[in-house]
Amino acid sequence: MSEKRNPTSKNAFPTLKESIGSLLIVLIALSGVIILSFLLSKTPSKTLRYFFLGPLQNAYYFGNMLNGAIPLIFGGLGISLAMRSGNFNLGGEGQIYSGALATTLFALYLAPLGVVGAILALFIGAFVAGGLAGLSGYLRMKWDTSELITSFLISNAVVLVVNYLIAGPFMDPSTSLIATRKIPESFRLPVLLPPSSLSTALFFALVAVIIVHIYLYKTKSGYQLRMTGLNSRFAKYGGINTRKFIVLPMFLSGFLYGLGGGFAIYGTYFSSIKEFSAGMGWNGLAVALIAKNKPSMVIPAALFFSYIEAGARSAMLHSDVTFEIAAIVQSIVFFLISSEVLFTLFEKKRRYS
Amino acid sequence: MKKIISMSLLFGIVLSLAVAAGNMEKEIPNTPSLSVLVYIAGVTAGSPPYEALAEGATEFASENQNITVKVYEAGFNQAQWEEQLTSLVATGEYDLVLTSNPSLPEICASIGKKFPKQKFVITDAFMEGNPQIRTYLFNQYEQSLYLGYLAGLVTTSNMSHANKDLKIGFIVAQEYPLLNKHMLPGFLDGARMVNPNIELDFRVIGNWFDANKTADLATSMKNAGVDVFAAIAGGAAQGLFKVAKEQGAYIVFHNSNEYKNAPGYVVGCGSMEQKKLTKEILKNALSGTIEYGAASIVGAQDGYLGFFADDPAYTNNLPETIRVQFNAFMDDIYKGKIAYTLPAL
Amino acid sequence: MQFTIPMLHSAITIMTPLLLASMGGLFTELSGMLNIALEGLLLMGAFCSIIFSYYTASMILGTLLGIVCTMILSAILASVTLNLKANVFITGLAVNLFASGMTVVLSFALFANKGVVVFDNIPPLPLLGTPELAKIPILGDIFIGHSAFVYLSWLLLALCYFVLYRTPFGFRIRATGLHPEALSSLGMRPNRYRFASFLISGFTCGLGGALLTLNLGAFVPNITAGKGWIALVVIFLGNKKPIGLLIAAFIFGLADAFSNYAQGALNIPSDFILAIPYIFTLLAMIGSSIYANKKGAIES
Amino acid sequence: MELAVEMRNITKTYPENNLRANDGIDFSLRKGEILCLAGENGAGKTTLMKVLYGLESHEKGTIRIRGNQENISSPLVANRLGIGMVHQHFMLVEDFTVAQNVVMGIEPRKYGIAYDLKKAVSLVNEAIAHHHFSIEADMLVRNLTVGQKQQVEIIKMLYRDVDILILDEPTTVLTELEIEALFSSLKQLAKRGKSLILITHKLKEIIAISDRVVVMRQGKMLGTYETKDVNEQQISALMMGKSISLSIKHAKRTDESQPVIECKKITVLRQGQERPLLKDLNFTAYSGEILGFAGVSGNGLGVLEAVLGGFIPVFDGKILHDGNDITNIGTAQLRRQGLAYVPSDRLQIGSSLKASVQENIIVGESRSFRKNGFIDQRQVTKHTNDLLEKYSTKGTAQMPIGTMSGGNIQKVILAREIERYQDYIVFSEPTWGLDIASSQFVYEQMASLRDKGAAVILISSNLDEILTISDRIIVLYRGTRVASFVGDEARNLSKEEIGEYMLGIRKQGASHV
Repeated sequence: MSEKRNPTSKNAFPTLKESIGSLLIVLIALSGVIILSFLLSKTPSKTLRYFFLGPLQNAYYFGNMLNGAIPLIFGGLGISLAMRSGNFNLGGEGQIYSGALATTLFALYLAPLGVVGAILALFIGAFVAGGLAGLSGYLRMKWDTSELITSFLISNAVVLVVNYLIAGPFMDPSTSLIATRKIPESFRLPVLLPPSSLSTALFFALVAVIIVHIYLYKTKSGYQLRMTGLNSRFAKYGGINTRKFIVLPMFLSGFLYGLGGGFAIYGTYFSSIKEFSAGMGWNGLAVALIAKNKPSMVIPAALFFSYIEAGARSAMLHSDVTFEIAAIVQSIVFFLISSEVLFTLFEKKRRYS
Repeated sequence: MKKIISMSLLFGIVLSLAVAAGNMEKEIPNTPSLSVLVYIAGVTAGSPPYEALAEGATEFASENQNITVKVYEAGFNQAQWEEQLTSLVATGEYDLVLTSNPSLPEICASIGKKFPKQKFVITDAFMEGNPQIRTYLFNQYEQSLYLGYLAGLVTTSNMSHANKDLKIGFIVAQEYPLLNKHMLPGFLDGARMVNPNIELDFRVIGNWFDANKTADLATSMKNAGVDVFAAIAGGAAQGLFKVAKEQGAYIVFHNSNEYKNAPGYVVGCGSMEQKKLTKEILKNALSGTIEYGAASIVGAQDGYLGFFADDPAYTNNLPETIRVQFNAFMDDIYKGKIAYTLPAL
Repeated sequence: MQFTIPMLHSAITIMTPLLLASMGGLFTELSGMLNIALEGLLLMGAFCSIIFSYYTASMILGTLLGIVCTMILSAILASVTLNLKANVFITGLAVNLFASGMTVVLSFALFANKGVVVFDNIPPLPLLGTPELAKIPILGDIFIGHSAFVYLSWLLLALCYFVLYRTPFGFRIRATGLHPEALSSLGMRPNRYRFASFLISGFTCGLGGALLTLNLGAFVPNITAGKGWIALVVIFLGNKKPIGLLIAAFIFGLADAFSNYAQGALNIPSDFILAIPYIFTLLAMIGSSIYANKKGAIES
Repeated sequence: MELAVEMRNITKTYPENNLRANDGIDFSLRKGEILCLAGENGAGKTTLMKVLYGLESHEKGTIRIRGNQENISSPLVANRLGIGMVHQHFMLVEDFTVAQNVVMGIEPRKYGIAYDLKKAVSLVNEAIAHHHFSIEADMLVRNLTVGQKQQVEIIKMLYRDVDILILDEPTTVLTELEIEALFSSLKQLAKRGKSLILITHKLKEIIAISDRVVVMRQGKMLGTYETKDVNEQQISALMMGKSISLSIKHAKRTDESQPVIECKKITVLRQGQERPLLKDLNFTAYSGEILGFAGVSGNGLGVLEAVLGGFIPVFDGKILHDGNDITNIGTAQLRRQGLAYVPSDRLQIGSSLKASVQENIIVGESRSFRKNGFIDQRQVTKHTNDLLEKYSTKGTAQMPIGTMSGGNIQKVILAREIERYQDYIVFSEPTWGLDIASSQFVYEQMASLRDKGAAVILISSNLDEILTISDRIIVLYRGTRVASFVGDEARNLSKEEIGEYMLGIRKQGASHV
């Protein structure tokens, strides 16, 4: 069986090593992008310049890139929480969308309450989204229904219902956009980097990362959640109420998605526009996977994801790249980013040297 | 450690080469008197009006020396439009933004606040009074009205695939205000001018590309007694052509000439002269005669809407009696003799 | 009520691409890999089948070549996932993204058209069944008069059952998912079976995709419209068994067909009607797990 | 005598920790003999055999099989050379039948591609009959007892026509009777000319079965001995460098003994099965005594463990703790009420392998380790390090527990449970897979708990263990209590006698309570 191992052989700085490994993968992925643009673009050097430097070109692009990372941070955190507990939440799309709508509607309704109303509306939105995800958790707890599938199905149905609500009873008749009325000015978060749409929502996202990190690693409930995810039989044996940690993490996961939706409204969109959040749920999932479900890693992962998106957008604006090509480039980055082997190759090399 | 350093070095070299090359690539210095951004709020592919907008603009640019045109496809996410368009406007490269979509006036107005010198012309939209914006709205109620009239004639006819059910159908990808408030009522009103008992079966696909679902929907509508269809469904309309061909049903098509897609079954195609309008707008823009702040509704009377009546597919496949009746109706439309009230948007 | 029979007929049409995709997905699922890429593979199959049918002027040859292309894509997916030990979920998402971009880029490169490409030389799919068979009351109306893909999918389902439960290969695929070390301790490589199951996914998705485009004689970007995801749902709802796939795919097909018919009959907002298939499938999912739960209650 | 295997100067180093697991080992196996490879946990026995079976590569040395030098690069090559290995952890697909597991990889076929399932069953049944095993080819592996599963593993190898068979700790999971059956089968095999290697550290077994014994310690080989020339003490001394004998003082129930756990007529039913898993089981665990439960696997020991652990509900009956009803309150509540419990499955249930040692230590901890509402990591680390030192466990608080050796994992579990015990503690198969030194350590801990007044409940299928340390013994057969022995009666019990109760051959009258 297992031979005695020397405990001191464990690397003393695992985080340093891991972050260097991630950096390496990012570099390789970006090199792949360079090769691709030579293949797919007629003006490859121009394309590349905009792809890489576009997002950093000026405050506007830079701000928008950071702003794009905000919902991804919330989504990434949400997915990380669910995955840490051994649950899978595929319903981010519906959760972020419904959370945003609920926040918008209650923000309109609670406008007279000022800041209190804003906070209240935000939490109501988060609760709605959390409830949807929690429902999947409840179904799994009760009857062992795959939360992966139910969250996906619920989300698909919810997106349609939200579409109806936005285009139907809550549509703002004064605008030609298919959208709800805009939330009161007093509810909108201050812009950080005008003229970009980066708002102070960024700080809330960072605070959320810290809170989730503290929750997971410094609180009893977070500890119990992680134990349940690592080995639920052990957790149950240890006296942890594992049934609770099917529903709670799913709820929290949806809750964070809902917050992401709410902050997108308060910071960027100010009204629920039809299908405004399309893709955010999936991207949040990708961010969590890239971050390997570590809250602290969610920030760089979200920034990286947003950078790639912004780069692609910039290349689209300024060169002959179309968004189909941008999609291909993104997919290649995805392919490489998750290759565990690049980590391990690197680690082995270190071991032998 | 060596590996990381060498890897990052390699990457750095590649990157700097790329950047350097990019800087070397000199952009041809040309200073046209007019630079136009054609902002497609969606994708051109599968959308005849957008295709016409892009084509009209590029054609105009190739015919005229002192104008450059950049066509930008924005994709379907409405929420990203504002940010994208702001980015484009912020470059300051464009004298005029030409775009087309009912949702755009709001967005343009909001961007215009940040860039007071920027001018916008928006077709297929309506907004009055903004000094930076000129809009043109196609009278889709009107087009739907005469296509509905044709549908009414066909469904009440004794053509081989027509039945006695007095049911016509309308398949759409998604619901939106212009559709709900102008096109659907127009279509039904037109049909009811033929026979007030005609019913409209209206169904939604849910997206712009699931052509197989369109086929399933069309089949079920056919089973429910629909014999003449209209569709605003983008690429998904392919499913309707298939059903028409295989099961026998008639199609009247909005905005473009689609007879070839199901010869003998597409019995009438309306035209929307987006291209003509685009070229006129650009011509006015060159001569500086666009009245910003104004909004107009354009229709058949001024030649922006019409009907492809010369196509052999139309002349050969519809019985003479129907054509005579319909052509007379179209004449009245062109002359503005048909009375109707345009519903509010 | 008069629509019951056409609705059932329509349900069978709708379920066929789902059934095909889910069969391949079943193999990957059983070998222990969650195959998120079904959607992208279907789309690749849809595109490649029709362009090859167009170039070769043969639907059969075109479909075969389309299947080959799809299998190549799934082989790339498999090798990145297995050899580079990448997260199968991300690589799957990547394949979906890749397929949606690549089909349009290729379509532009080949036909200078990024939108709908209509292929005039592709005839409608022949509908099978003799008039005598079609005369059989009810059953004839429901089961006769579909395209060859429908009957092929049933044959493949039987083959799928046979392979999984009656061949050494199938047992090894299942063992790979259940206990990979049991295989490797006997000198077999689990990853080889995972690779094979990805290829099978490529095969059935290629075929399922071919149905989507050949049925229309045209390629529409994103024509799959989420069918790959529903195929994944079908695998779970079908309890990861071949016969379960048939039932689950039929349940979804029926729900979708019902919503299509209901749009004409019920006066409720279209968004709600479009949500019916998801809600119905969700209920079926819950129902089947309640049943499974009661059956397998109390394990020692 | 002809040599089946000859390994010369085998050296193997694990790159992960630079540990030299095999250091210039010379090893030989004669044809038709049973050879025991003895040594403590971590001596390098399994590594050596993995090298022979092609599961591990080696840096230096040569391997000859029947005189020919071979390069064994994979189990497939090993199989082809007639070498088979039965792993300590079963490599069985639970959802497949015995036959399907046995023939995997060399399935009988018909029509070229189809799996001939019927032929597989008949072929495997033949093999089973040939070797006089007690299983049937069409049984589902899921429903087999551990002993039967081991038979499947052995048949799997024999079916492949191996004539060199390696068995890694084959008896750890078996009951006394199963061991006897296994040994008689193995002797039969040797008689037919198969050469067998048993990896083990159990002295009695070495003496009982082997022709020769090879002793290893810390990656080095100490020597090869004819078994008839050595005794248990000598082998033990070689293995550990010193001689240890297992003995524990027994205690008598005194007047101060209080009932701690009382089970009153508990019955556990399983849906779809007629016979209850436990039926009308009555017992009381008193303070200051070790109550041992013995039984052949599949007769209710596992169910009793699950009931005491709160994992499965009882259908009927009552469980009292200090007079309070604790029936069916669930694990979490039981833990809060003072359950301390060392489970039999220490890797799946007793620990979370990917979590750190300290995270394993604080599970369900009643002490809060909290500062300002948050977990105080420093306090937790200190507590963990204290325990590691107290229980002389090698390792750090932060390392994943899965990187520890099996013995050390068990020590961490023991440390956790002993520290948190209040008045009773359940041990299930506490020395499973442990070497003698570790087992002795465990027994000492149990005895000291008993001496401190704890009610100790021991559930074990290891008869030696039951007889060594129990103060009172209850025998379970088919879910019911068939015998109990107290005090001297328990001490003087012979293995054969208790074995008859375990098999249901004998049954005590109602007088024994």
